[in-house]
Amino acid sequence: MDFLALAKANLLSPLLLCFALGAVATLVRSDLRFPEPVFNGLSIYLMLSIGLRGGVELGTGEIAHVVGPAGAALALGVAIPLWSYALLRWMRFGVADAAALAAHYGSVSAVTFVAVLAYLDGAGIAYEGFVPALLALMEVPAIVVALVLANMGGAGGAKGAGGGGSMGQALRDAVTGKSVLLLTGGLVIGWLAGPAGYAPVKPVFGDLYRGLLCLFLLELGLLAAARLRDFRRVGAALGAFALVMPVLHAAVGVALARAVGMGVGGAVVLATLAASASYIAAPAAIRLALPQANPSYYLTASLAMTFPFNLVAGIPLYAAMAQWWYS
Amino acid sequence: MDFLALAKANLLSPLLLCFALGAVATLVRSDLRFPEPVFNGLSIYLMLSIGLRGGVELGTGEIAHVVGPAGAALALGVAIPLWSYALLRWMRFGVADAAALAAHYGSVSAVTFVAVLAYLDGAGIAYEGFVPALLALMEVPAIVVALVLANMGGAGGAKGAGGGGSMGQALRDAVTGKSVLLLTGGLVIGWLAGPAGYAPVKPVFGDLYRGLLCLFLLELGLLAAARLRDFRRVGAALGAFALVMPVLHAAVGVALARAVGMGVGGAVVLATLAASASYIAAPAAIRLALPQANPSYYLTASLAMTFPFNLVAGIPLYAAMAQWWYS
Amino acid sequence: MDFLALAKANLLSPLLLCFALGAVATLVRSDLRFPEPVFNGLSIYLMLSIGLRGGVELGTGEIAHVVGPAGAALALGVAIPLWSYALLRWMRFGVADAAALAAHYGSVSAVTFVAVLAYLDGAGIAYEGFVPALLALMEVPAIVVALVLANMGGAGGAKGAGGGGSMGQALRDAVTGKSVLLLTGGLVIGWLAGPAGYAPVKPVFGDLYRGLLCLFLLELGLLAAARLRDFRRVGAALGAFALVMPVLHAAVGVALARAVGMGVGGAVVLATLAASASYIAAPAAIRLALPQANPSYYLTASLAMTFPFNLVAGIPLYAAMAQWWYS
Amino acid sequence: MTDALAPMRLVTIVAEEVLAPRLVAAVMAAGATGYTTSPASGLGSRGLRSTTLGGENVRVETLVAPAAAERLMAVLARDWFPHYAVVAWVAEVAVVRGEKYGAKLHE
Amino acid sequence: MTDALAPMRLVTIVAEEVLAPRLVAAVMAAGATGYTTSPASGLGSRGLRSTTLGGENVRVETLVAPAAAERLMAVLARDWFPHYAVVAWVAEVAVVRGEKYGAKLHE
Amino acid sequence: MTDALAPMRLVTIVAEEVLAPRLVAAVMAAGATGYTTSPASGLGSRGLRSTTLGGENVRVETLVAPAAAERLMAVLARDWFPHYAVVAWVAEVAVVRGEKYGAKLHE
Ligand SMILES: Nc1ncnc2c1ncn2[C@@H]1O[C@H](COP(=O)(O)O)[C@@H](O)[C@H]1O
Ligand SMILES: Nc1ncnc2c1ncn2[C@@H]1O[C@H](COP(=O)(O)O)[C@@H](O)[C@H]1O
Ligand SMILES: Nc1ncnc2c1ncn2[C@@H]1O[C@H](COP(=O)(O)O)[C@@H](O)[C@H]1O
Ligand code: NA
Ligand code: NA
Ligand code: NA
Repeated sequence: MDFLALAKANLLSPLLLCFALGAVATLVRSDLRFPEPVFNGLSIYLMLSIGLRGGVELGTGEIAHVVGPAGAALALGVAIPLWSYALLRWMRFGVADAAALAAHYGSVSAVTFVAVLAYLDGAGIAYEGFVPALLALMEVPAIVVALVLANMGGAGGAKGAGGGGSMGQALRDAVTGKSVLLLTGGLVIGWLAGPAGYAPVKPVFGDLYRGLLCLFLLELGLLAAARLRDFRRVGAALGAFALVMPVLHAAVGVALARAVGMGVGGAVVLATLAASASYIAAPAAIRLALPQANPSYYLTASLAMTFPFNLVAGIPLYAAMAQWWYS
Repeated sequence: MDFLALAKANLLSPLLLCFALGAVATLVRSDLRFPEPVFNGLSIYLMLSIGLRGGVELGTGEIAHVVGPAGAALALGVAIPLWSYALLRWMRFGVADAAALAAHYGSVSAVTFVAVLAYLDGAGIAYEGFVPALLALMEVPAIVVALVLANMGGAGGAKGAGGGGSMGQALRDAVTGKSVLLLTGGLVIGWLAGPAGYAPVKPVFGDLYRGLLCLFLLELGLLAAARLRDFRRVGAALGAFALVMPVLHAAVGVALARAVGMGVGGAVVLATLAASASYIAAPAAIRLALPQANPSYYLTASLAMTFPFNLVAGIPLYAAMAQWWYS
Repeated sequence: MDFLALAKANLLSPLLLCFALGAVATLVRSDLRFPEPVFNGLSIYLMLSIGLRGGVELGTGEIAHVVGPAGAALALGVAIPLWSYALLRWMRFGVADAAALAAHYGSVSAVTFVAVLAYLDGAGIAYEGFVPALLALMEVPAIVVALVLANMGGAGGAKGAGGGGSMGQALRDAVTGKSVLLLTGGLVIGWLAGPAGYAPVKPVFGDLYRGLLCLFLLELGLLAAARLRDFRRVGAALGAFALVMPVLHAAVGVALARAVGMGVGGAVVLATLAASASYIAAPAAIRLALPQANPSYYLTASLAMTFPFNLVAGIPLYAAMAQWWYS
Repeated sequence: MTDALAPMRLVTIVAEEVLAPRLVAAVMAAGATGYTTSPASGLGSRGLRSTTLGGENVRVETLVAPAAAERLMAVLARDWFPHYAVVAWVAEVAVVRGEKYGAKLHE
Repeated sequence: MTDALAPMRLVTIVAEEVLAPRLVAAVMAAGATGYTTSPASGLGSRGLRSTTLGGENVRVETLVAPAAAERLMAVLARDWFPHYAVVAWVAEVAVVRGEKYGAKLHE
Repeated sequence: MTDALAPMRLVTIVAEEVLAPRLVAAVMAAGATGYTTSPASGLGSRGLRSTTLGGENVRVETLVAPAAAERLMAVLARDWFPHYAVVAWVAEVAVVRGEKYGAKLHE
């Protein structure tokens, strides 16, 4: 399939259409709400499923190949918040807001990750089995880097309310956070259990994930559209940041992926991880450690702008970029 | 299979038996309760699944054929509350109670709809792919008609509490209500995605719906039996209404379906939609717009009488009626 | 496969590894929590699924064969609390605590039951289709026997708070409790519906249960590890009880199973049922009827010690015991 | 401690869940600056369950100045009690920085 | 506004969830005309979790006449506090139409 | 009835859910012997939702002696109100066996 056919298939996939349906529901002020416990249960399922399937793949490949890509992922997780912070400060954002945004754009979005895998599966492009490990590796470092930047800039968190030591606490929370734990736990389980152990649980962790992801995206559509109402508070400059930076980050991701010897599919994945912005793990960590930062900025940018942009246009674009660079 | 064999297969299907188990649990005062968020999650799943599968079917058929049946469905949605209201007033029900009941019997039950599809699948009778659209079309009109009747009869809602304009508000709420939204959204998504887009999500939206419907019916059995305790408050006259009117409505449904050129399977579906009474959307709308109406009447009649009657005896009867009329 | 290969396959199965992941999450103080409504929904699903599949099997076998095994199961349910109580009193536990522990060890754990079936399926060992009926039969009797023992020992429940009659009330609650109801209900439904009726719901009740059990075990791992923190309160004597008694009970179970003519697979199941301790039904019943008993004792022993012991080492051991006895 | 505690009223309303959106609108209309809702169930003298998923209520709490509390209770008594299953009570409470909730400084 | 506010008592009880059915029976037996329950968690001096799904409590609120409040607190102190993890408190509140909850008109 | 009712304070705090672990730590640090939490949502003057699953709050109630209540309110006013969406109020309530919650016998 050529680029346009793939872009069209992407646009008309149930995943994206469910996201659109959720957004429409919010815009027409429907009473559609996803029950929170079910959403939380789905999150646990998705993380575990990503890890598990990655772990099974991992066991069948050569684990040594993961070292280079892991280094690339870590480098992105450290570098993205650095240049994002510098740019945002130059754009006249305050220390706390700049650091908060830097944390979000350096960290990653698991749903965007799953969407890029679905895209590659649909397009018949192979990718490395260990990519879920990259997802797990990229969640935390950017948050830590951003908090260090904020500390250096003098926005040192709410000392009194947190009882001191909020930096160390934030790091602890992020590393033992449920998404990192489920991803790495799933990877280990899949690796230990192997294809034979995986077979009886495949009907749940393998066959259902695409359909359940639709329900997840329905809810994210509801939430993202609700955020859009905060758009006026955010301003055009941040809007530009939210749409341009992902493309730059993706380009760096493709280049790095090639440098460390990943295949074209893996390059698309790493590019998408670099381009994606966190909207679940980072907001919770930042809210606690940097309460002065305005949630309207970081949530609207990551959830209501960058996330749909990546789903709709970003992923096909990054795939095209990688194919051009690799050919 | 002949009528008796089909009726027996229907009675002994897990769907009906799960409903019975739920009823038994309430009657023996078991502590079995279905967690509400899970029930809400299942509702969202079922609506989206009905719409999605209908939309995929729609795309493979000829959409022009839907116009006649859609008109028939709308006609039923407007006519049933009119004659139900007149009859109930003649039976000496007050304006508010008569209008409330009329709304419920003119509107539809999604679970009864799914049950009739399962029945037809089991009996090997084909039906039109667009029938979910009829379900979506029939949910709202009866509620609007009933509220107009109530207004004309002088039972104009709780003006003060609603802040005025409760008619228009009720209409808005019903149209943007989650069941209409998910059904029509699902239809559009299925139609746009087509069979190729549907394939990866079929394990969830296609393969699971019969089993998940069992869990749904378990909960409805619990709720219906709890309602039965209100039976003395309701009286024999309403009991007769709840068991006789569905059969009449079904007969009208079969006749109309034939008139607009639907096949015998489609006729069974339209008949069942006409016969079914709403027990989720209509109660919420009526409670807000017509608080004077007694919920014991409309909920006991629709959920504890008409719903099980349709499941157990109605659907096989309407199938037999349609086959006799079409032969 | 030989014993060691099976034991290793058991240890590396996703079921056990998910339990371990849950335990790790608690130990590193992760914020991973399973939403309670989802856990409750999964419980309902698992019970109904166990019953349903058993009922379908039952219909294809000879129902007369169930009488002997049923008698054996009941005998275990009555005898285990008797000797456990005597032993615990001798170990200087108070009347209430001894009776509470006796109730837990005489009753059964549904998840341990499902785990032994999964183990036998993996090892290719056949077992009788009616075993879910034994699970249902063994849940309640031990609780009743233990409450009678407590009454005779003078620990007669919280009369005032319960409004009197707490014995009869406890019995009523246990029999109409949701696990007994869903298991027996599922058995009847599966038996009535038969393989043809079961087929359309098999994607949910058959294909998914192994995967969903993983999620269930993840949550049980979280809970069991949280209980481990109470270990100091419990003491070594109870620790020994929690690890030694299951093996004795399993030996009695194997002997009885052979005496009533069950196959080797059935013997492993009965042994595991005897060895397992309740951690959902019994705690709730005992808390109400015997509030003087210390929950730290019975919950830590059954959930944090006996349950993981059975999962990890017990089941392969009981299988080896049965194969040795039957050869 | 320089912040003195200011006297305020806490109005708690328990009602059928289906009423929640209109109820909080009524609360704000009576002059509240905010509200907190939480899920509840219950039994009252009517014992009616008005929706299929019956028995579910919502609990609305709002911290308001005394005058707004009276206004709100009056509106509830006039427009809501006759039609719906609603229960409400007022308690005297103390807050820091009462201005936030509409308290006058020397009330 | 013709409805005067009548003084009543609000009794709030927090207890292990497994006790909920018996607790509301005790509340009604003490003379309440209704109650509201809501889910809760918490930590207390015992720190016991008595069921597998530990830490889950129920919160029961009942609006009663002063005499019934005293009766209820006495019953709780006698029959419940010794055995179960239960906490309860009484607050003075004002309601419209106190007769509904068993208030005498000139109490 | 031999148990007299002792006067205590009930402090109720509504805050963003993400703050719950730190908030209960602050409550215990102020001298409380326990607390009860329950889920809540709401709207306030800031109207901020700070997490993706926005609008979700937690409600913390603690029964404390009057001195501890003042301490807790002061801590909230100093460390929490400036940064976070937090609302808190204090009510006078009566309990049986006030010693359990840190009340002195003749306060
Ligand atoms: N005396 C009461 N104390 C606390 N809550 C009550 C009381 N009476 C009624 N309620 C609550 O108000 C709802 C409606 O009550 P009612 O209008 O009396 O049926 C009930 O479902 C309870 O949640
Ligand atoms: N001081 C307190 N303030 C508020 N709630 C409390 C307090 N102490 C105990 N509780 C609640 O009562 C339950 C049982 O407490 P306890 O009996 O002290 O273990 C706890 O789980 C809390 O929800
Ligand atoms: N006047 C009020 N009465 C009751 N709850 C309030 C009030 N104002 C704010 N809240 C609660 O406190 C949270 C934060 O409020 P705020 O800091 O004003 O945005 C809201 O989400 C509400 O749950
Ligand atoms: Na990123
Ligand atoms: Na109808
Ligand atoms: Na046992």
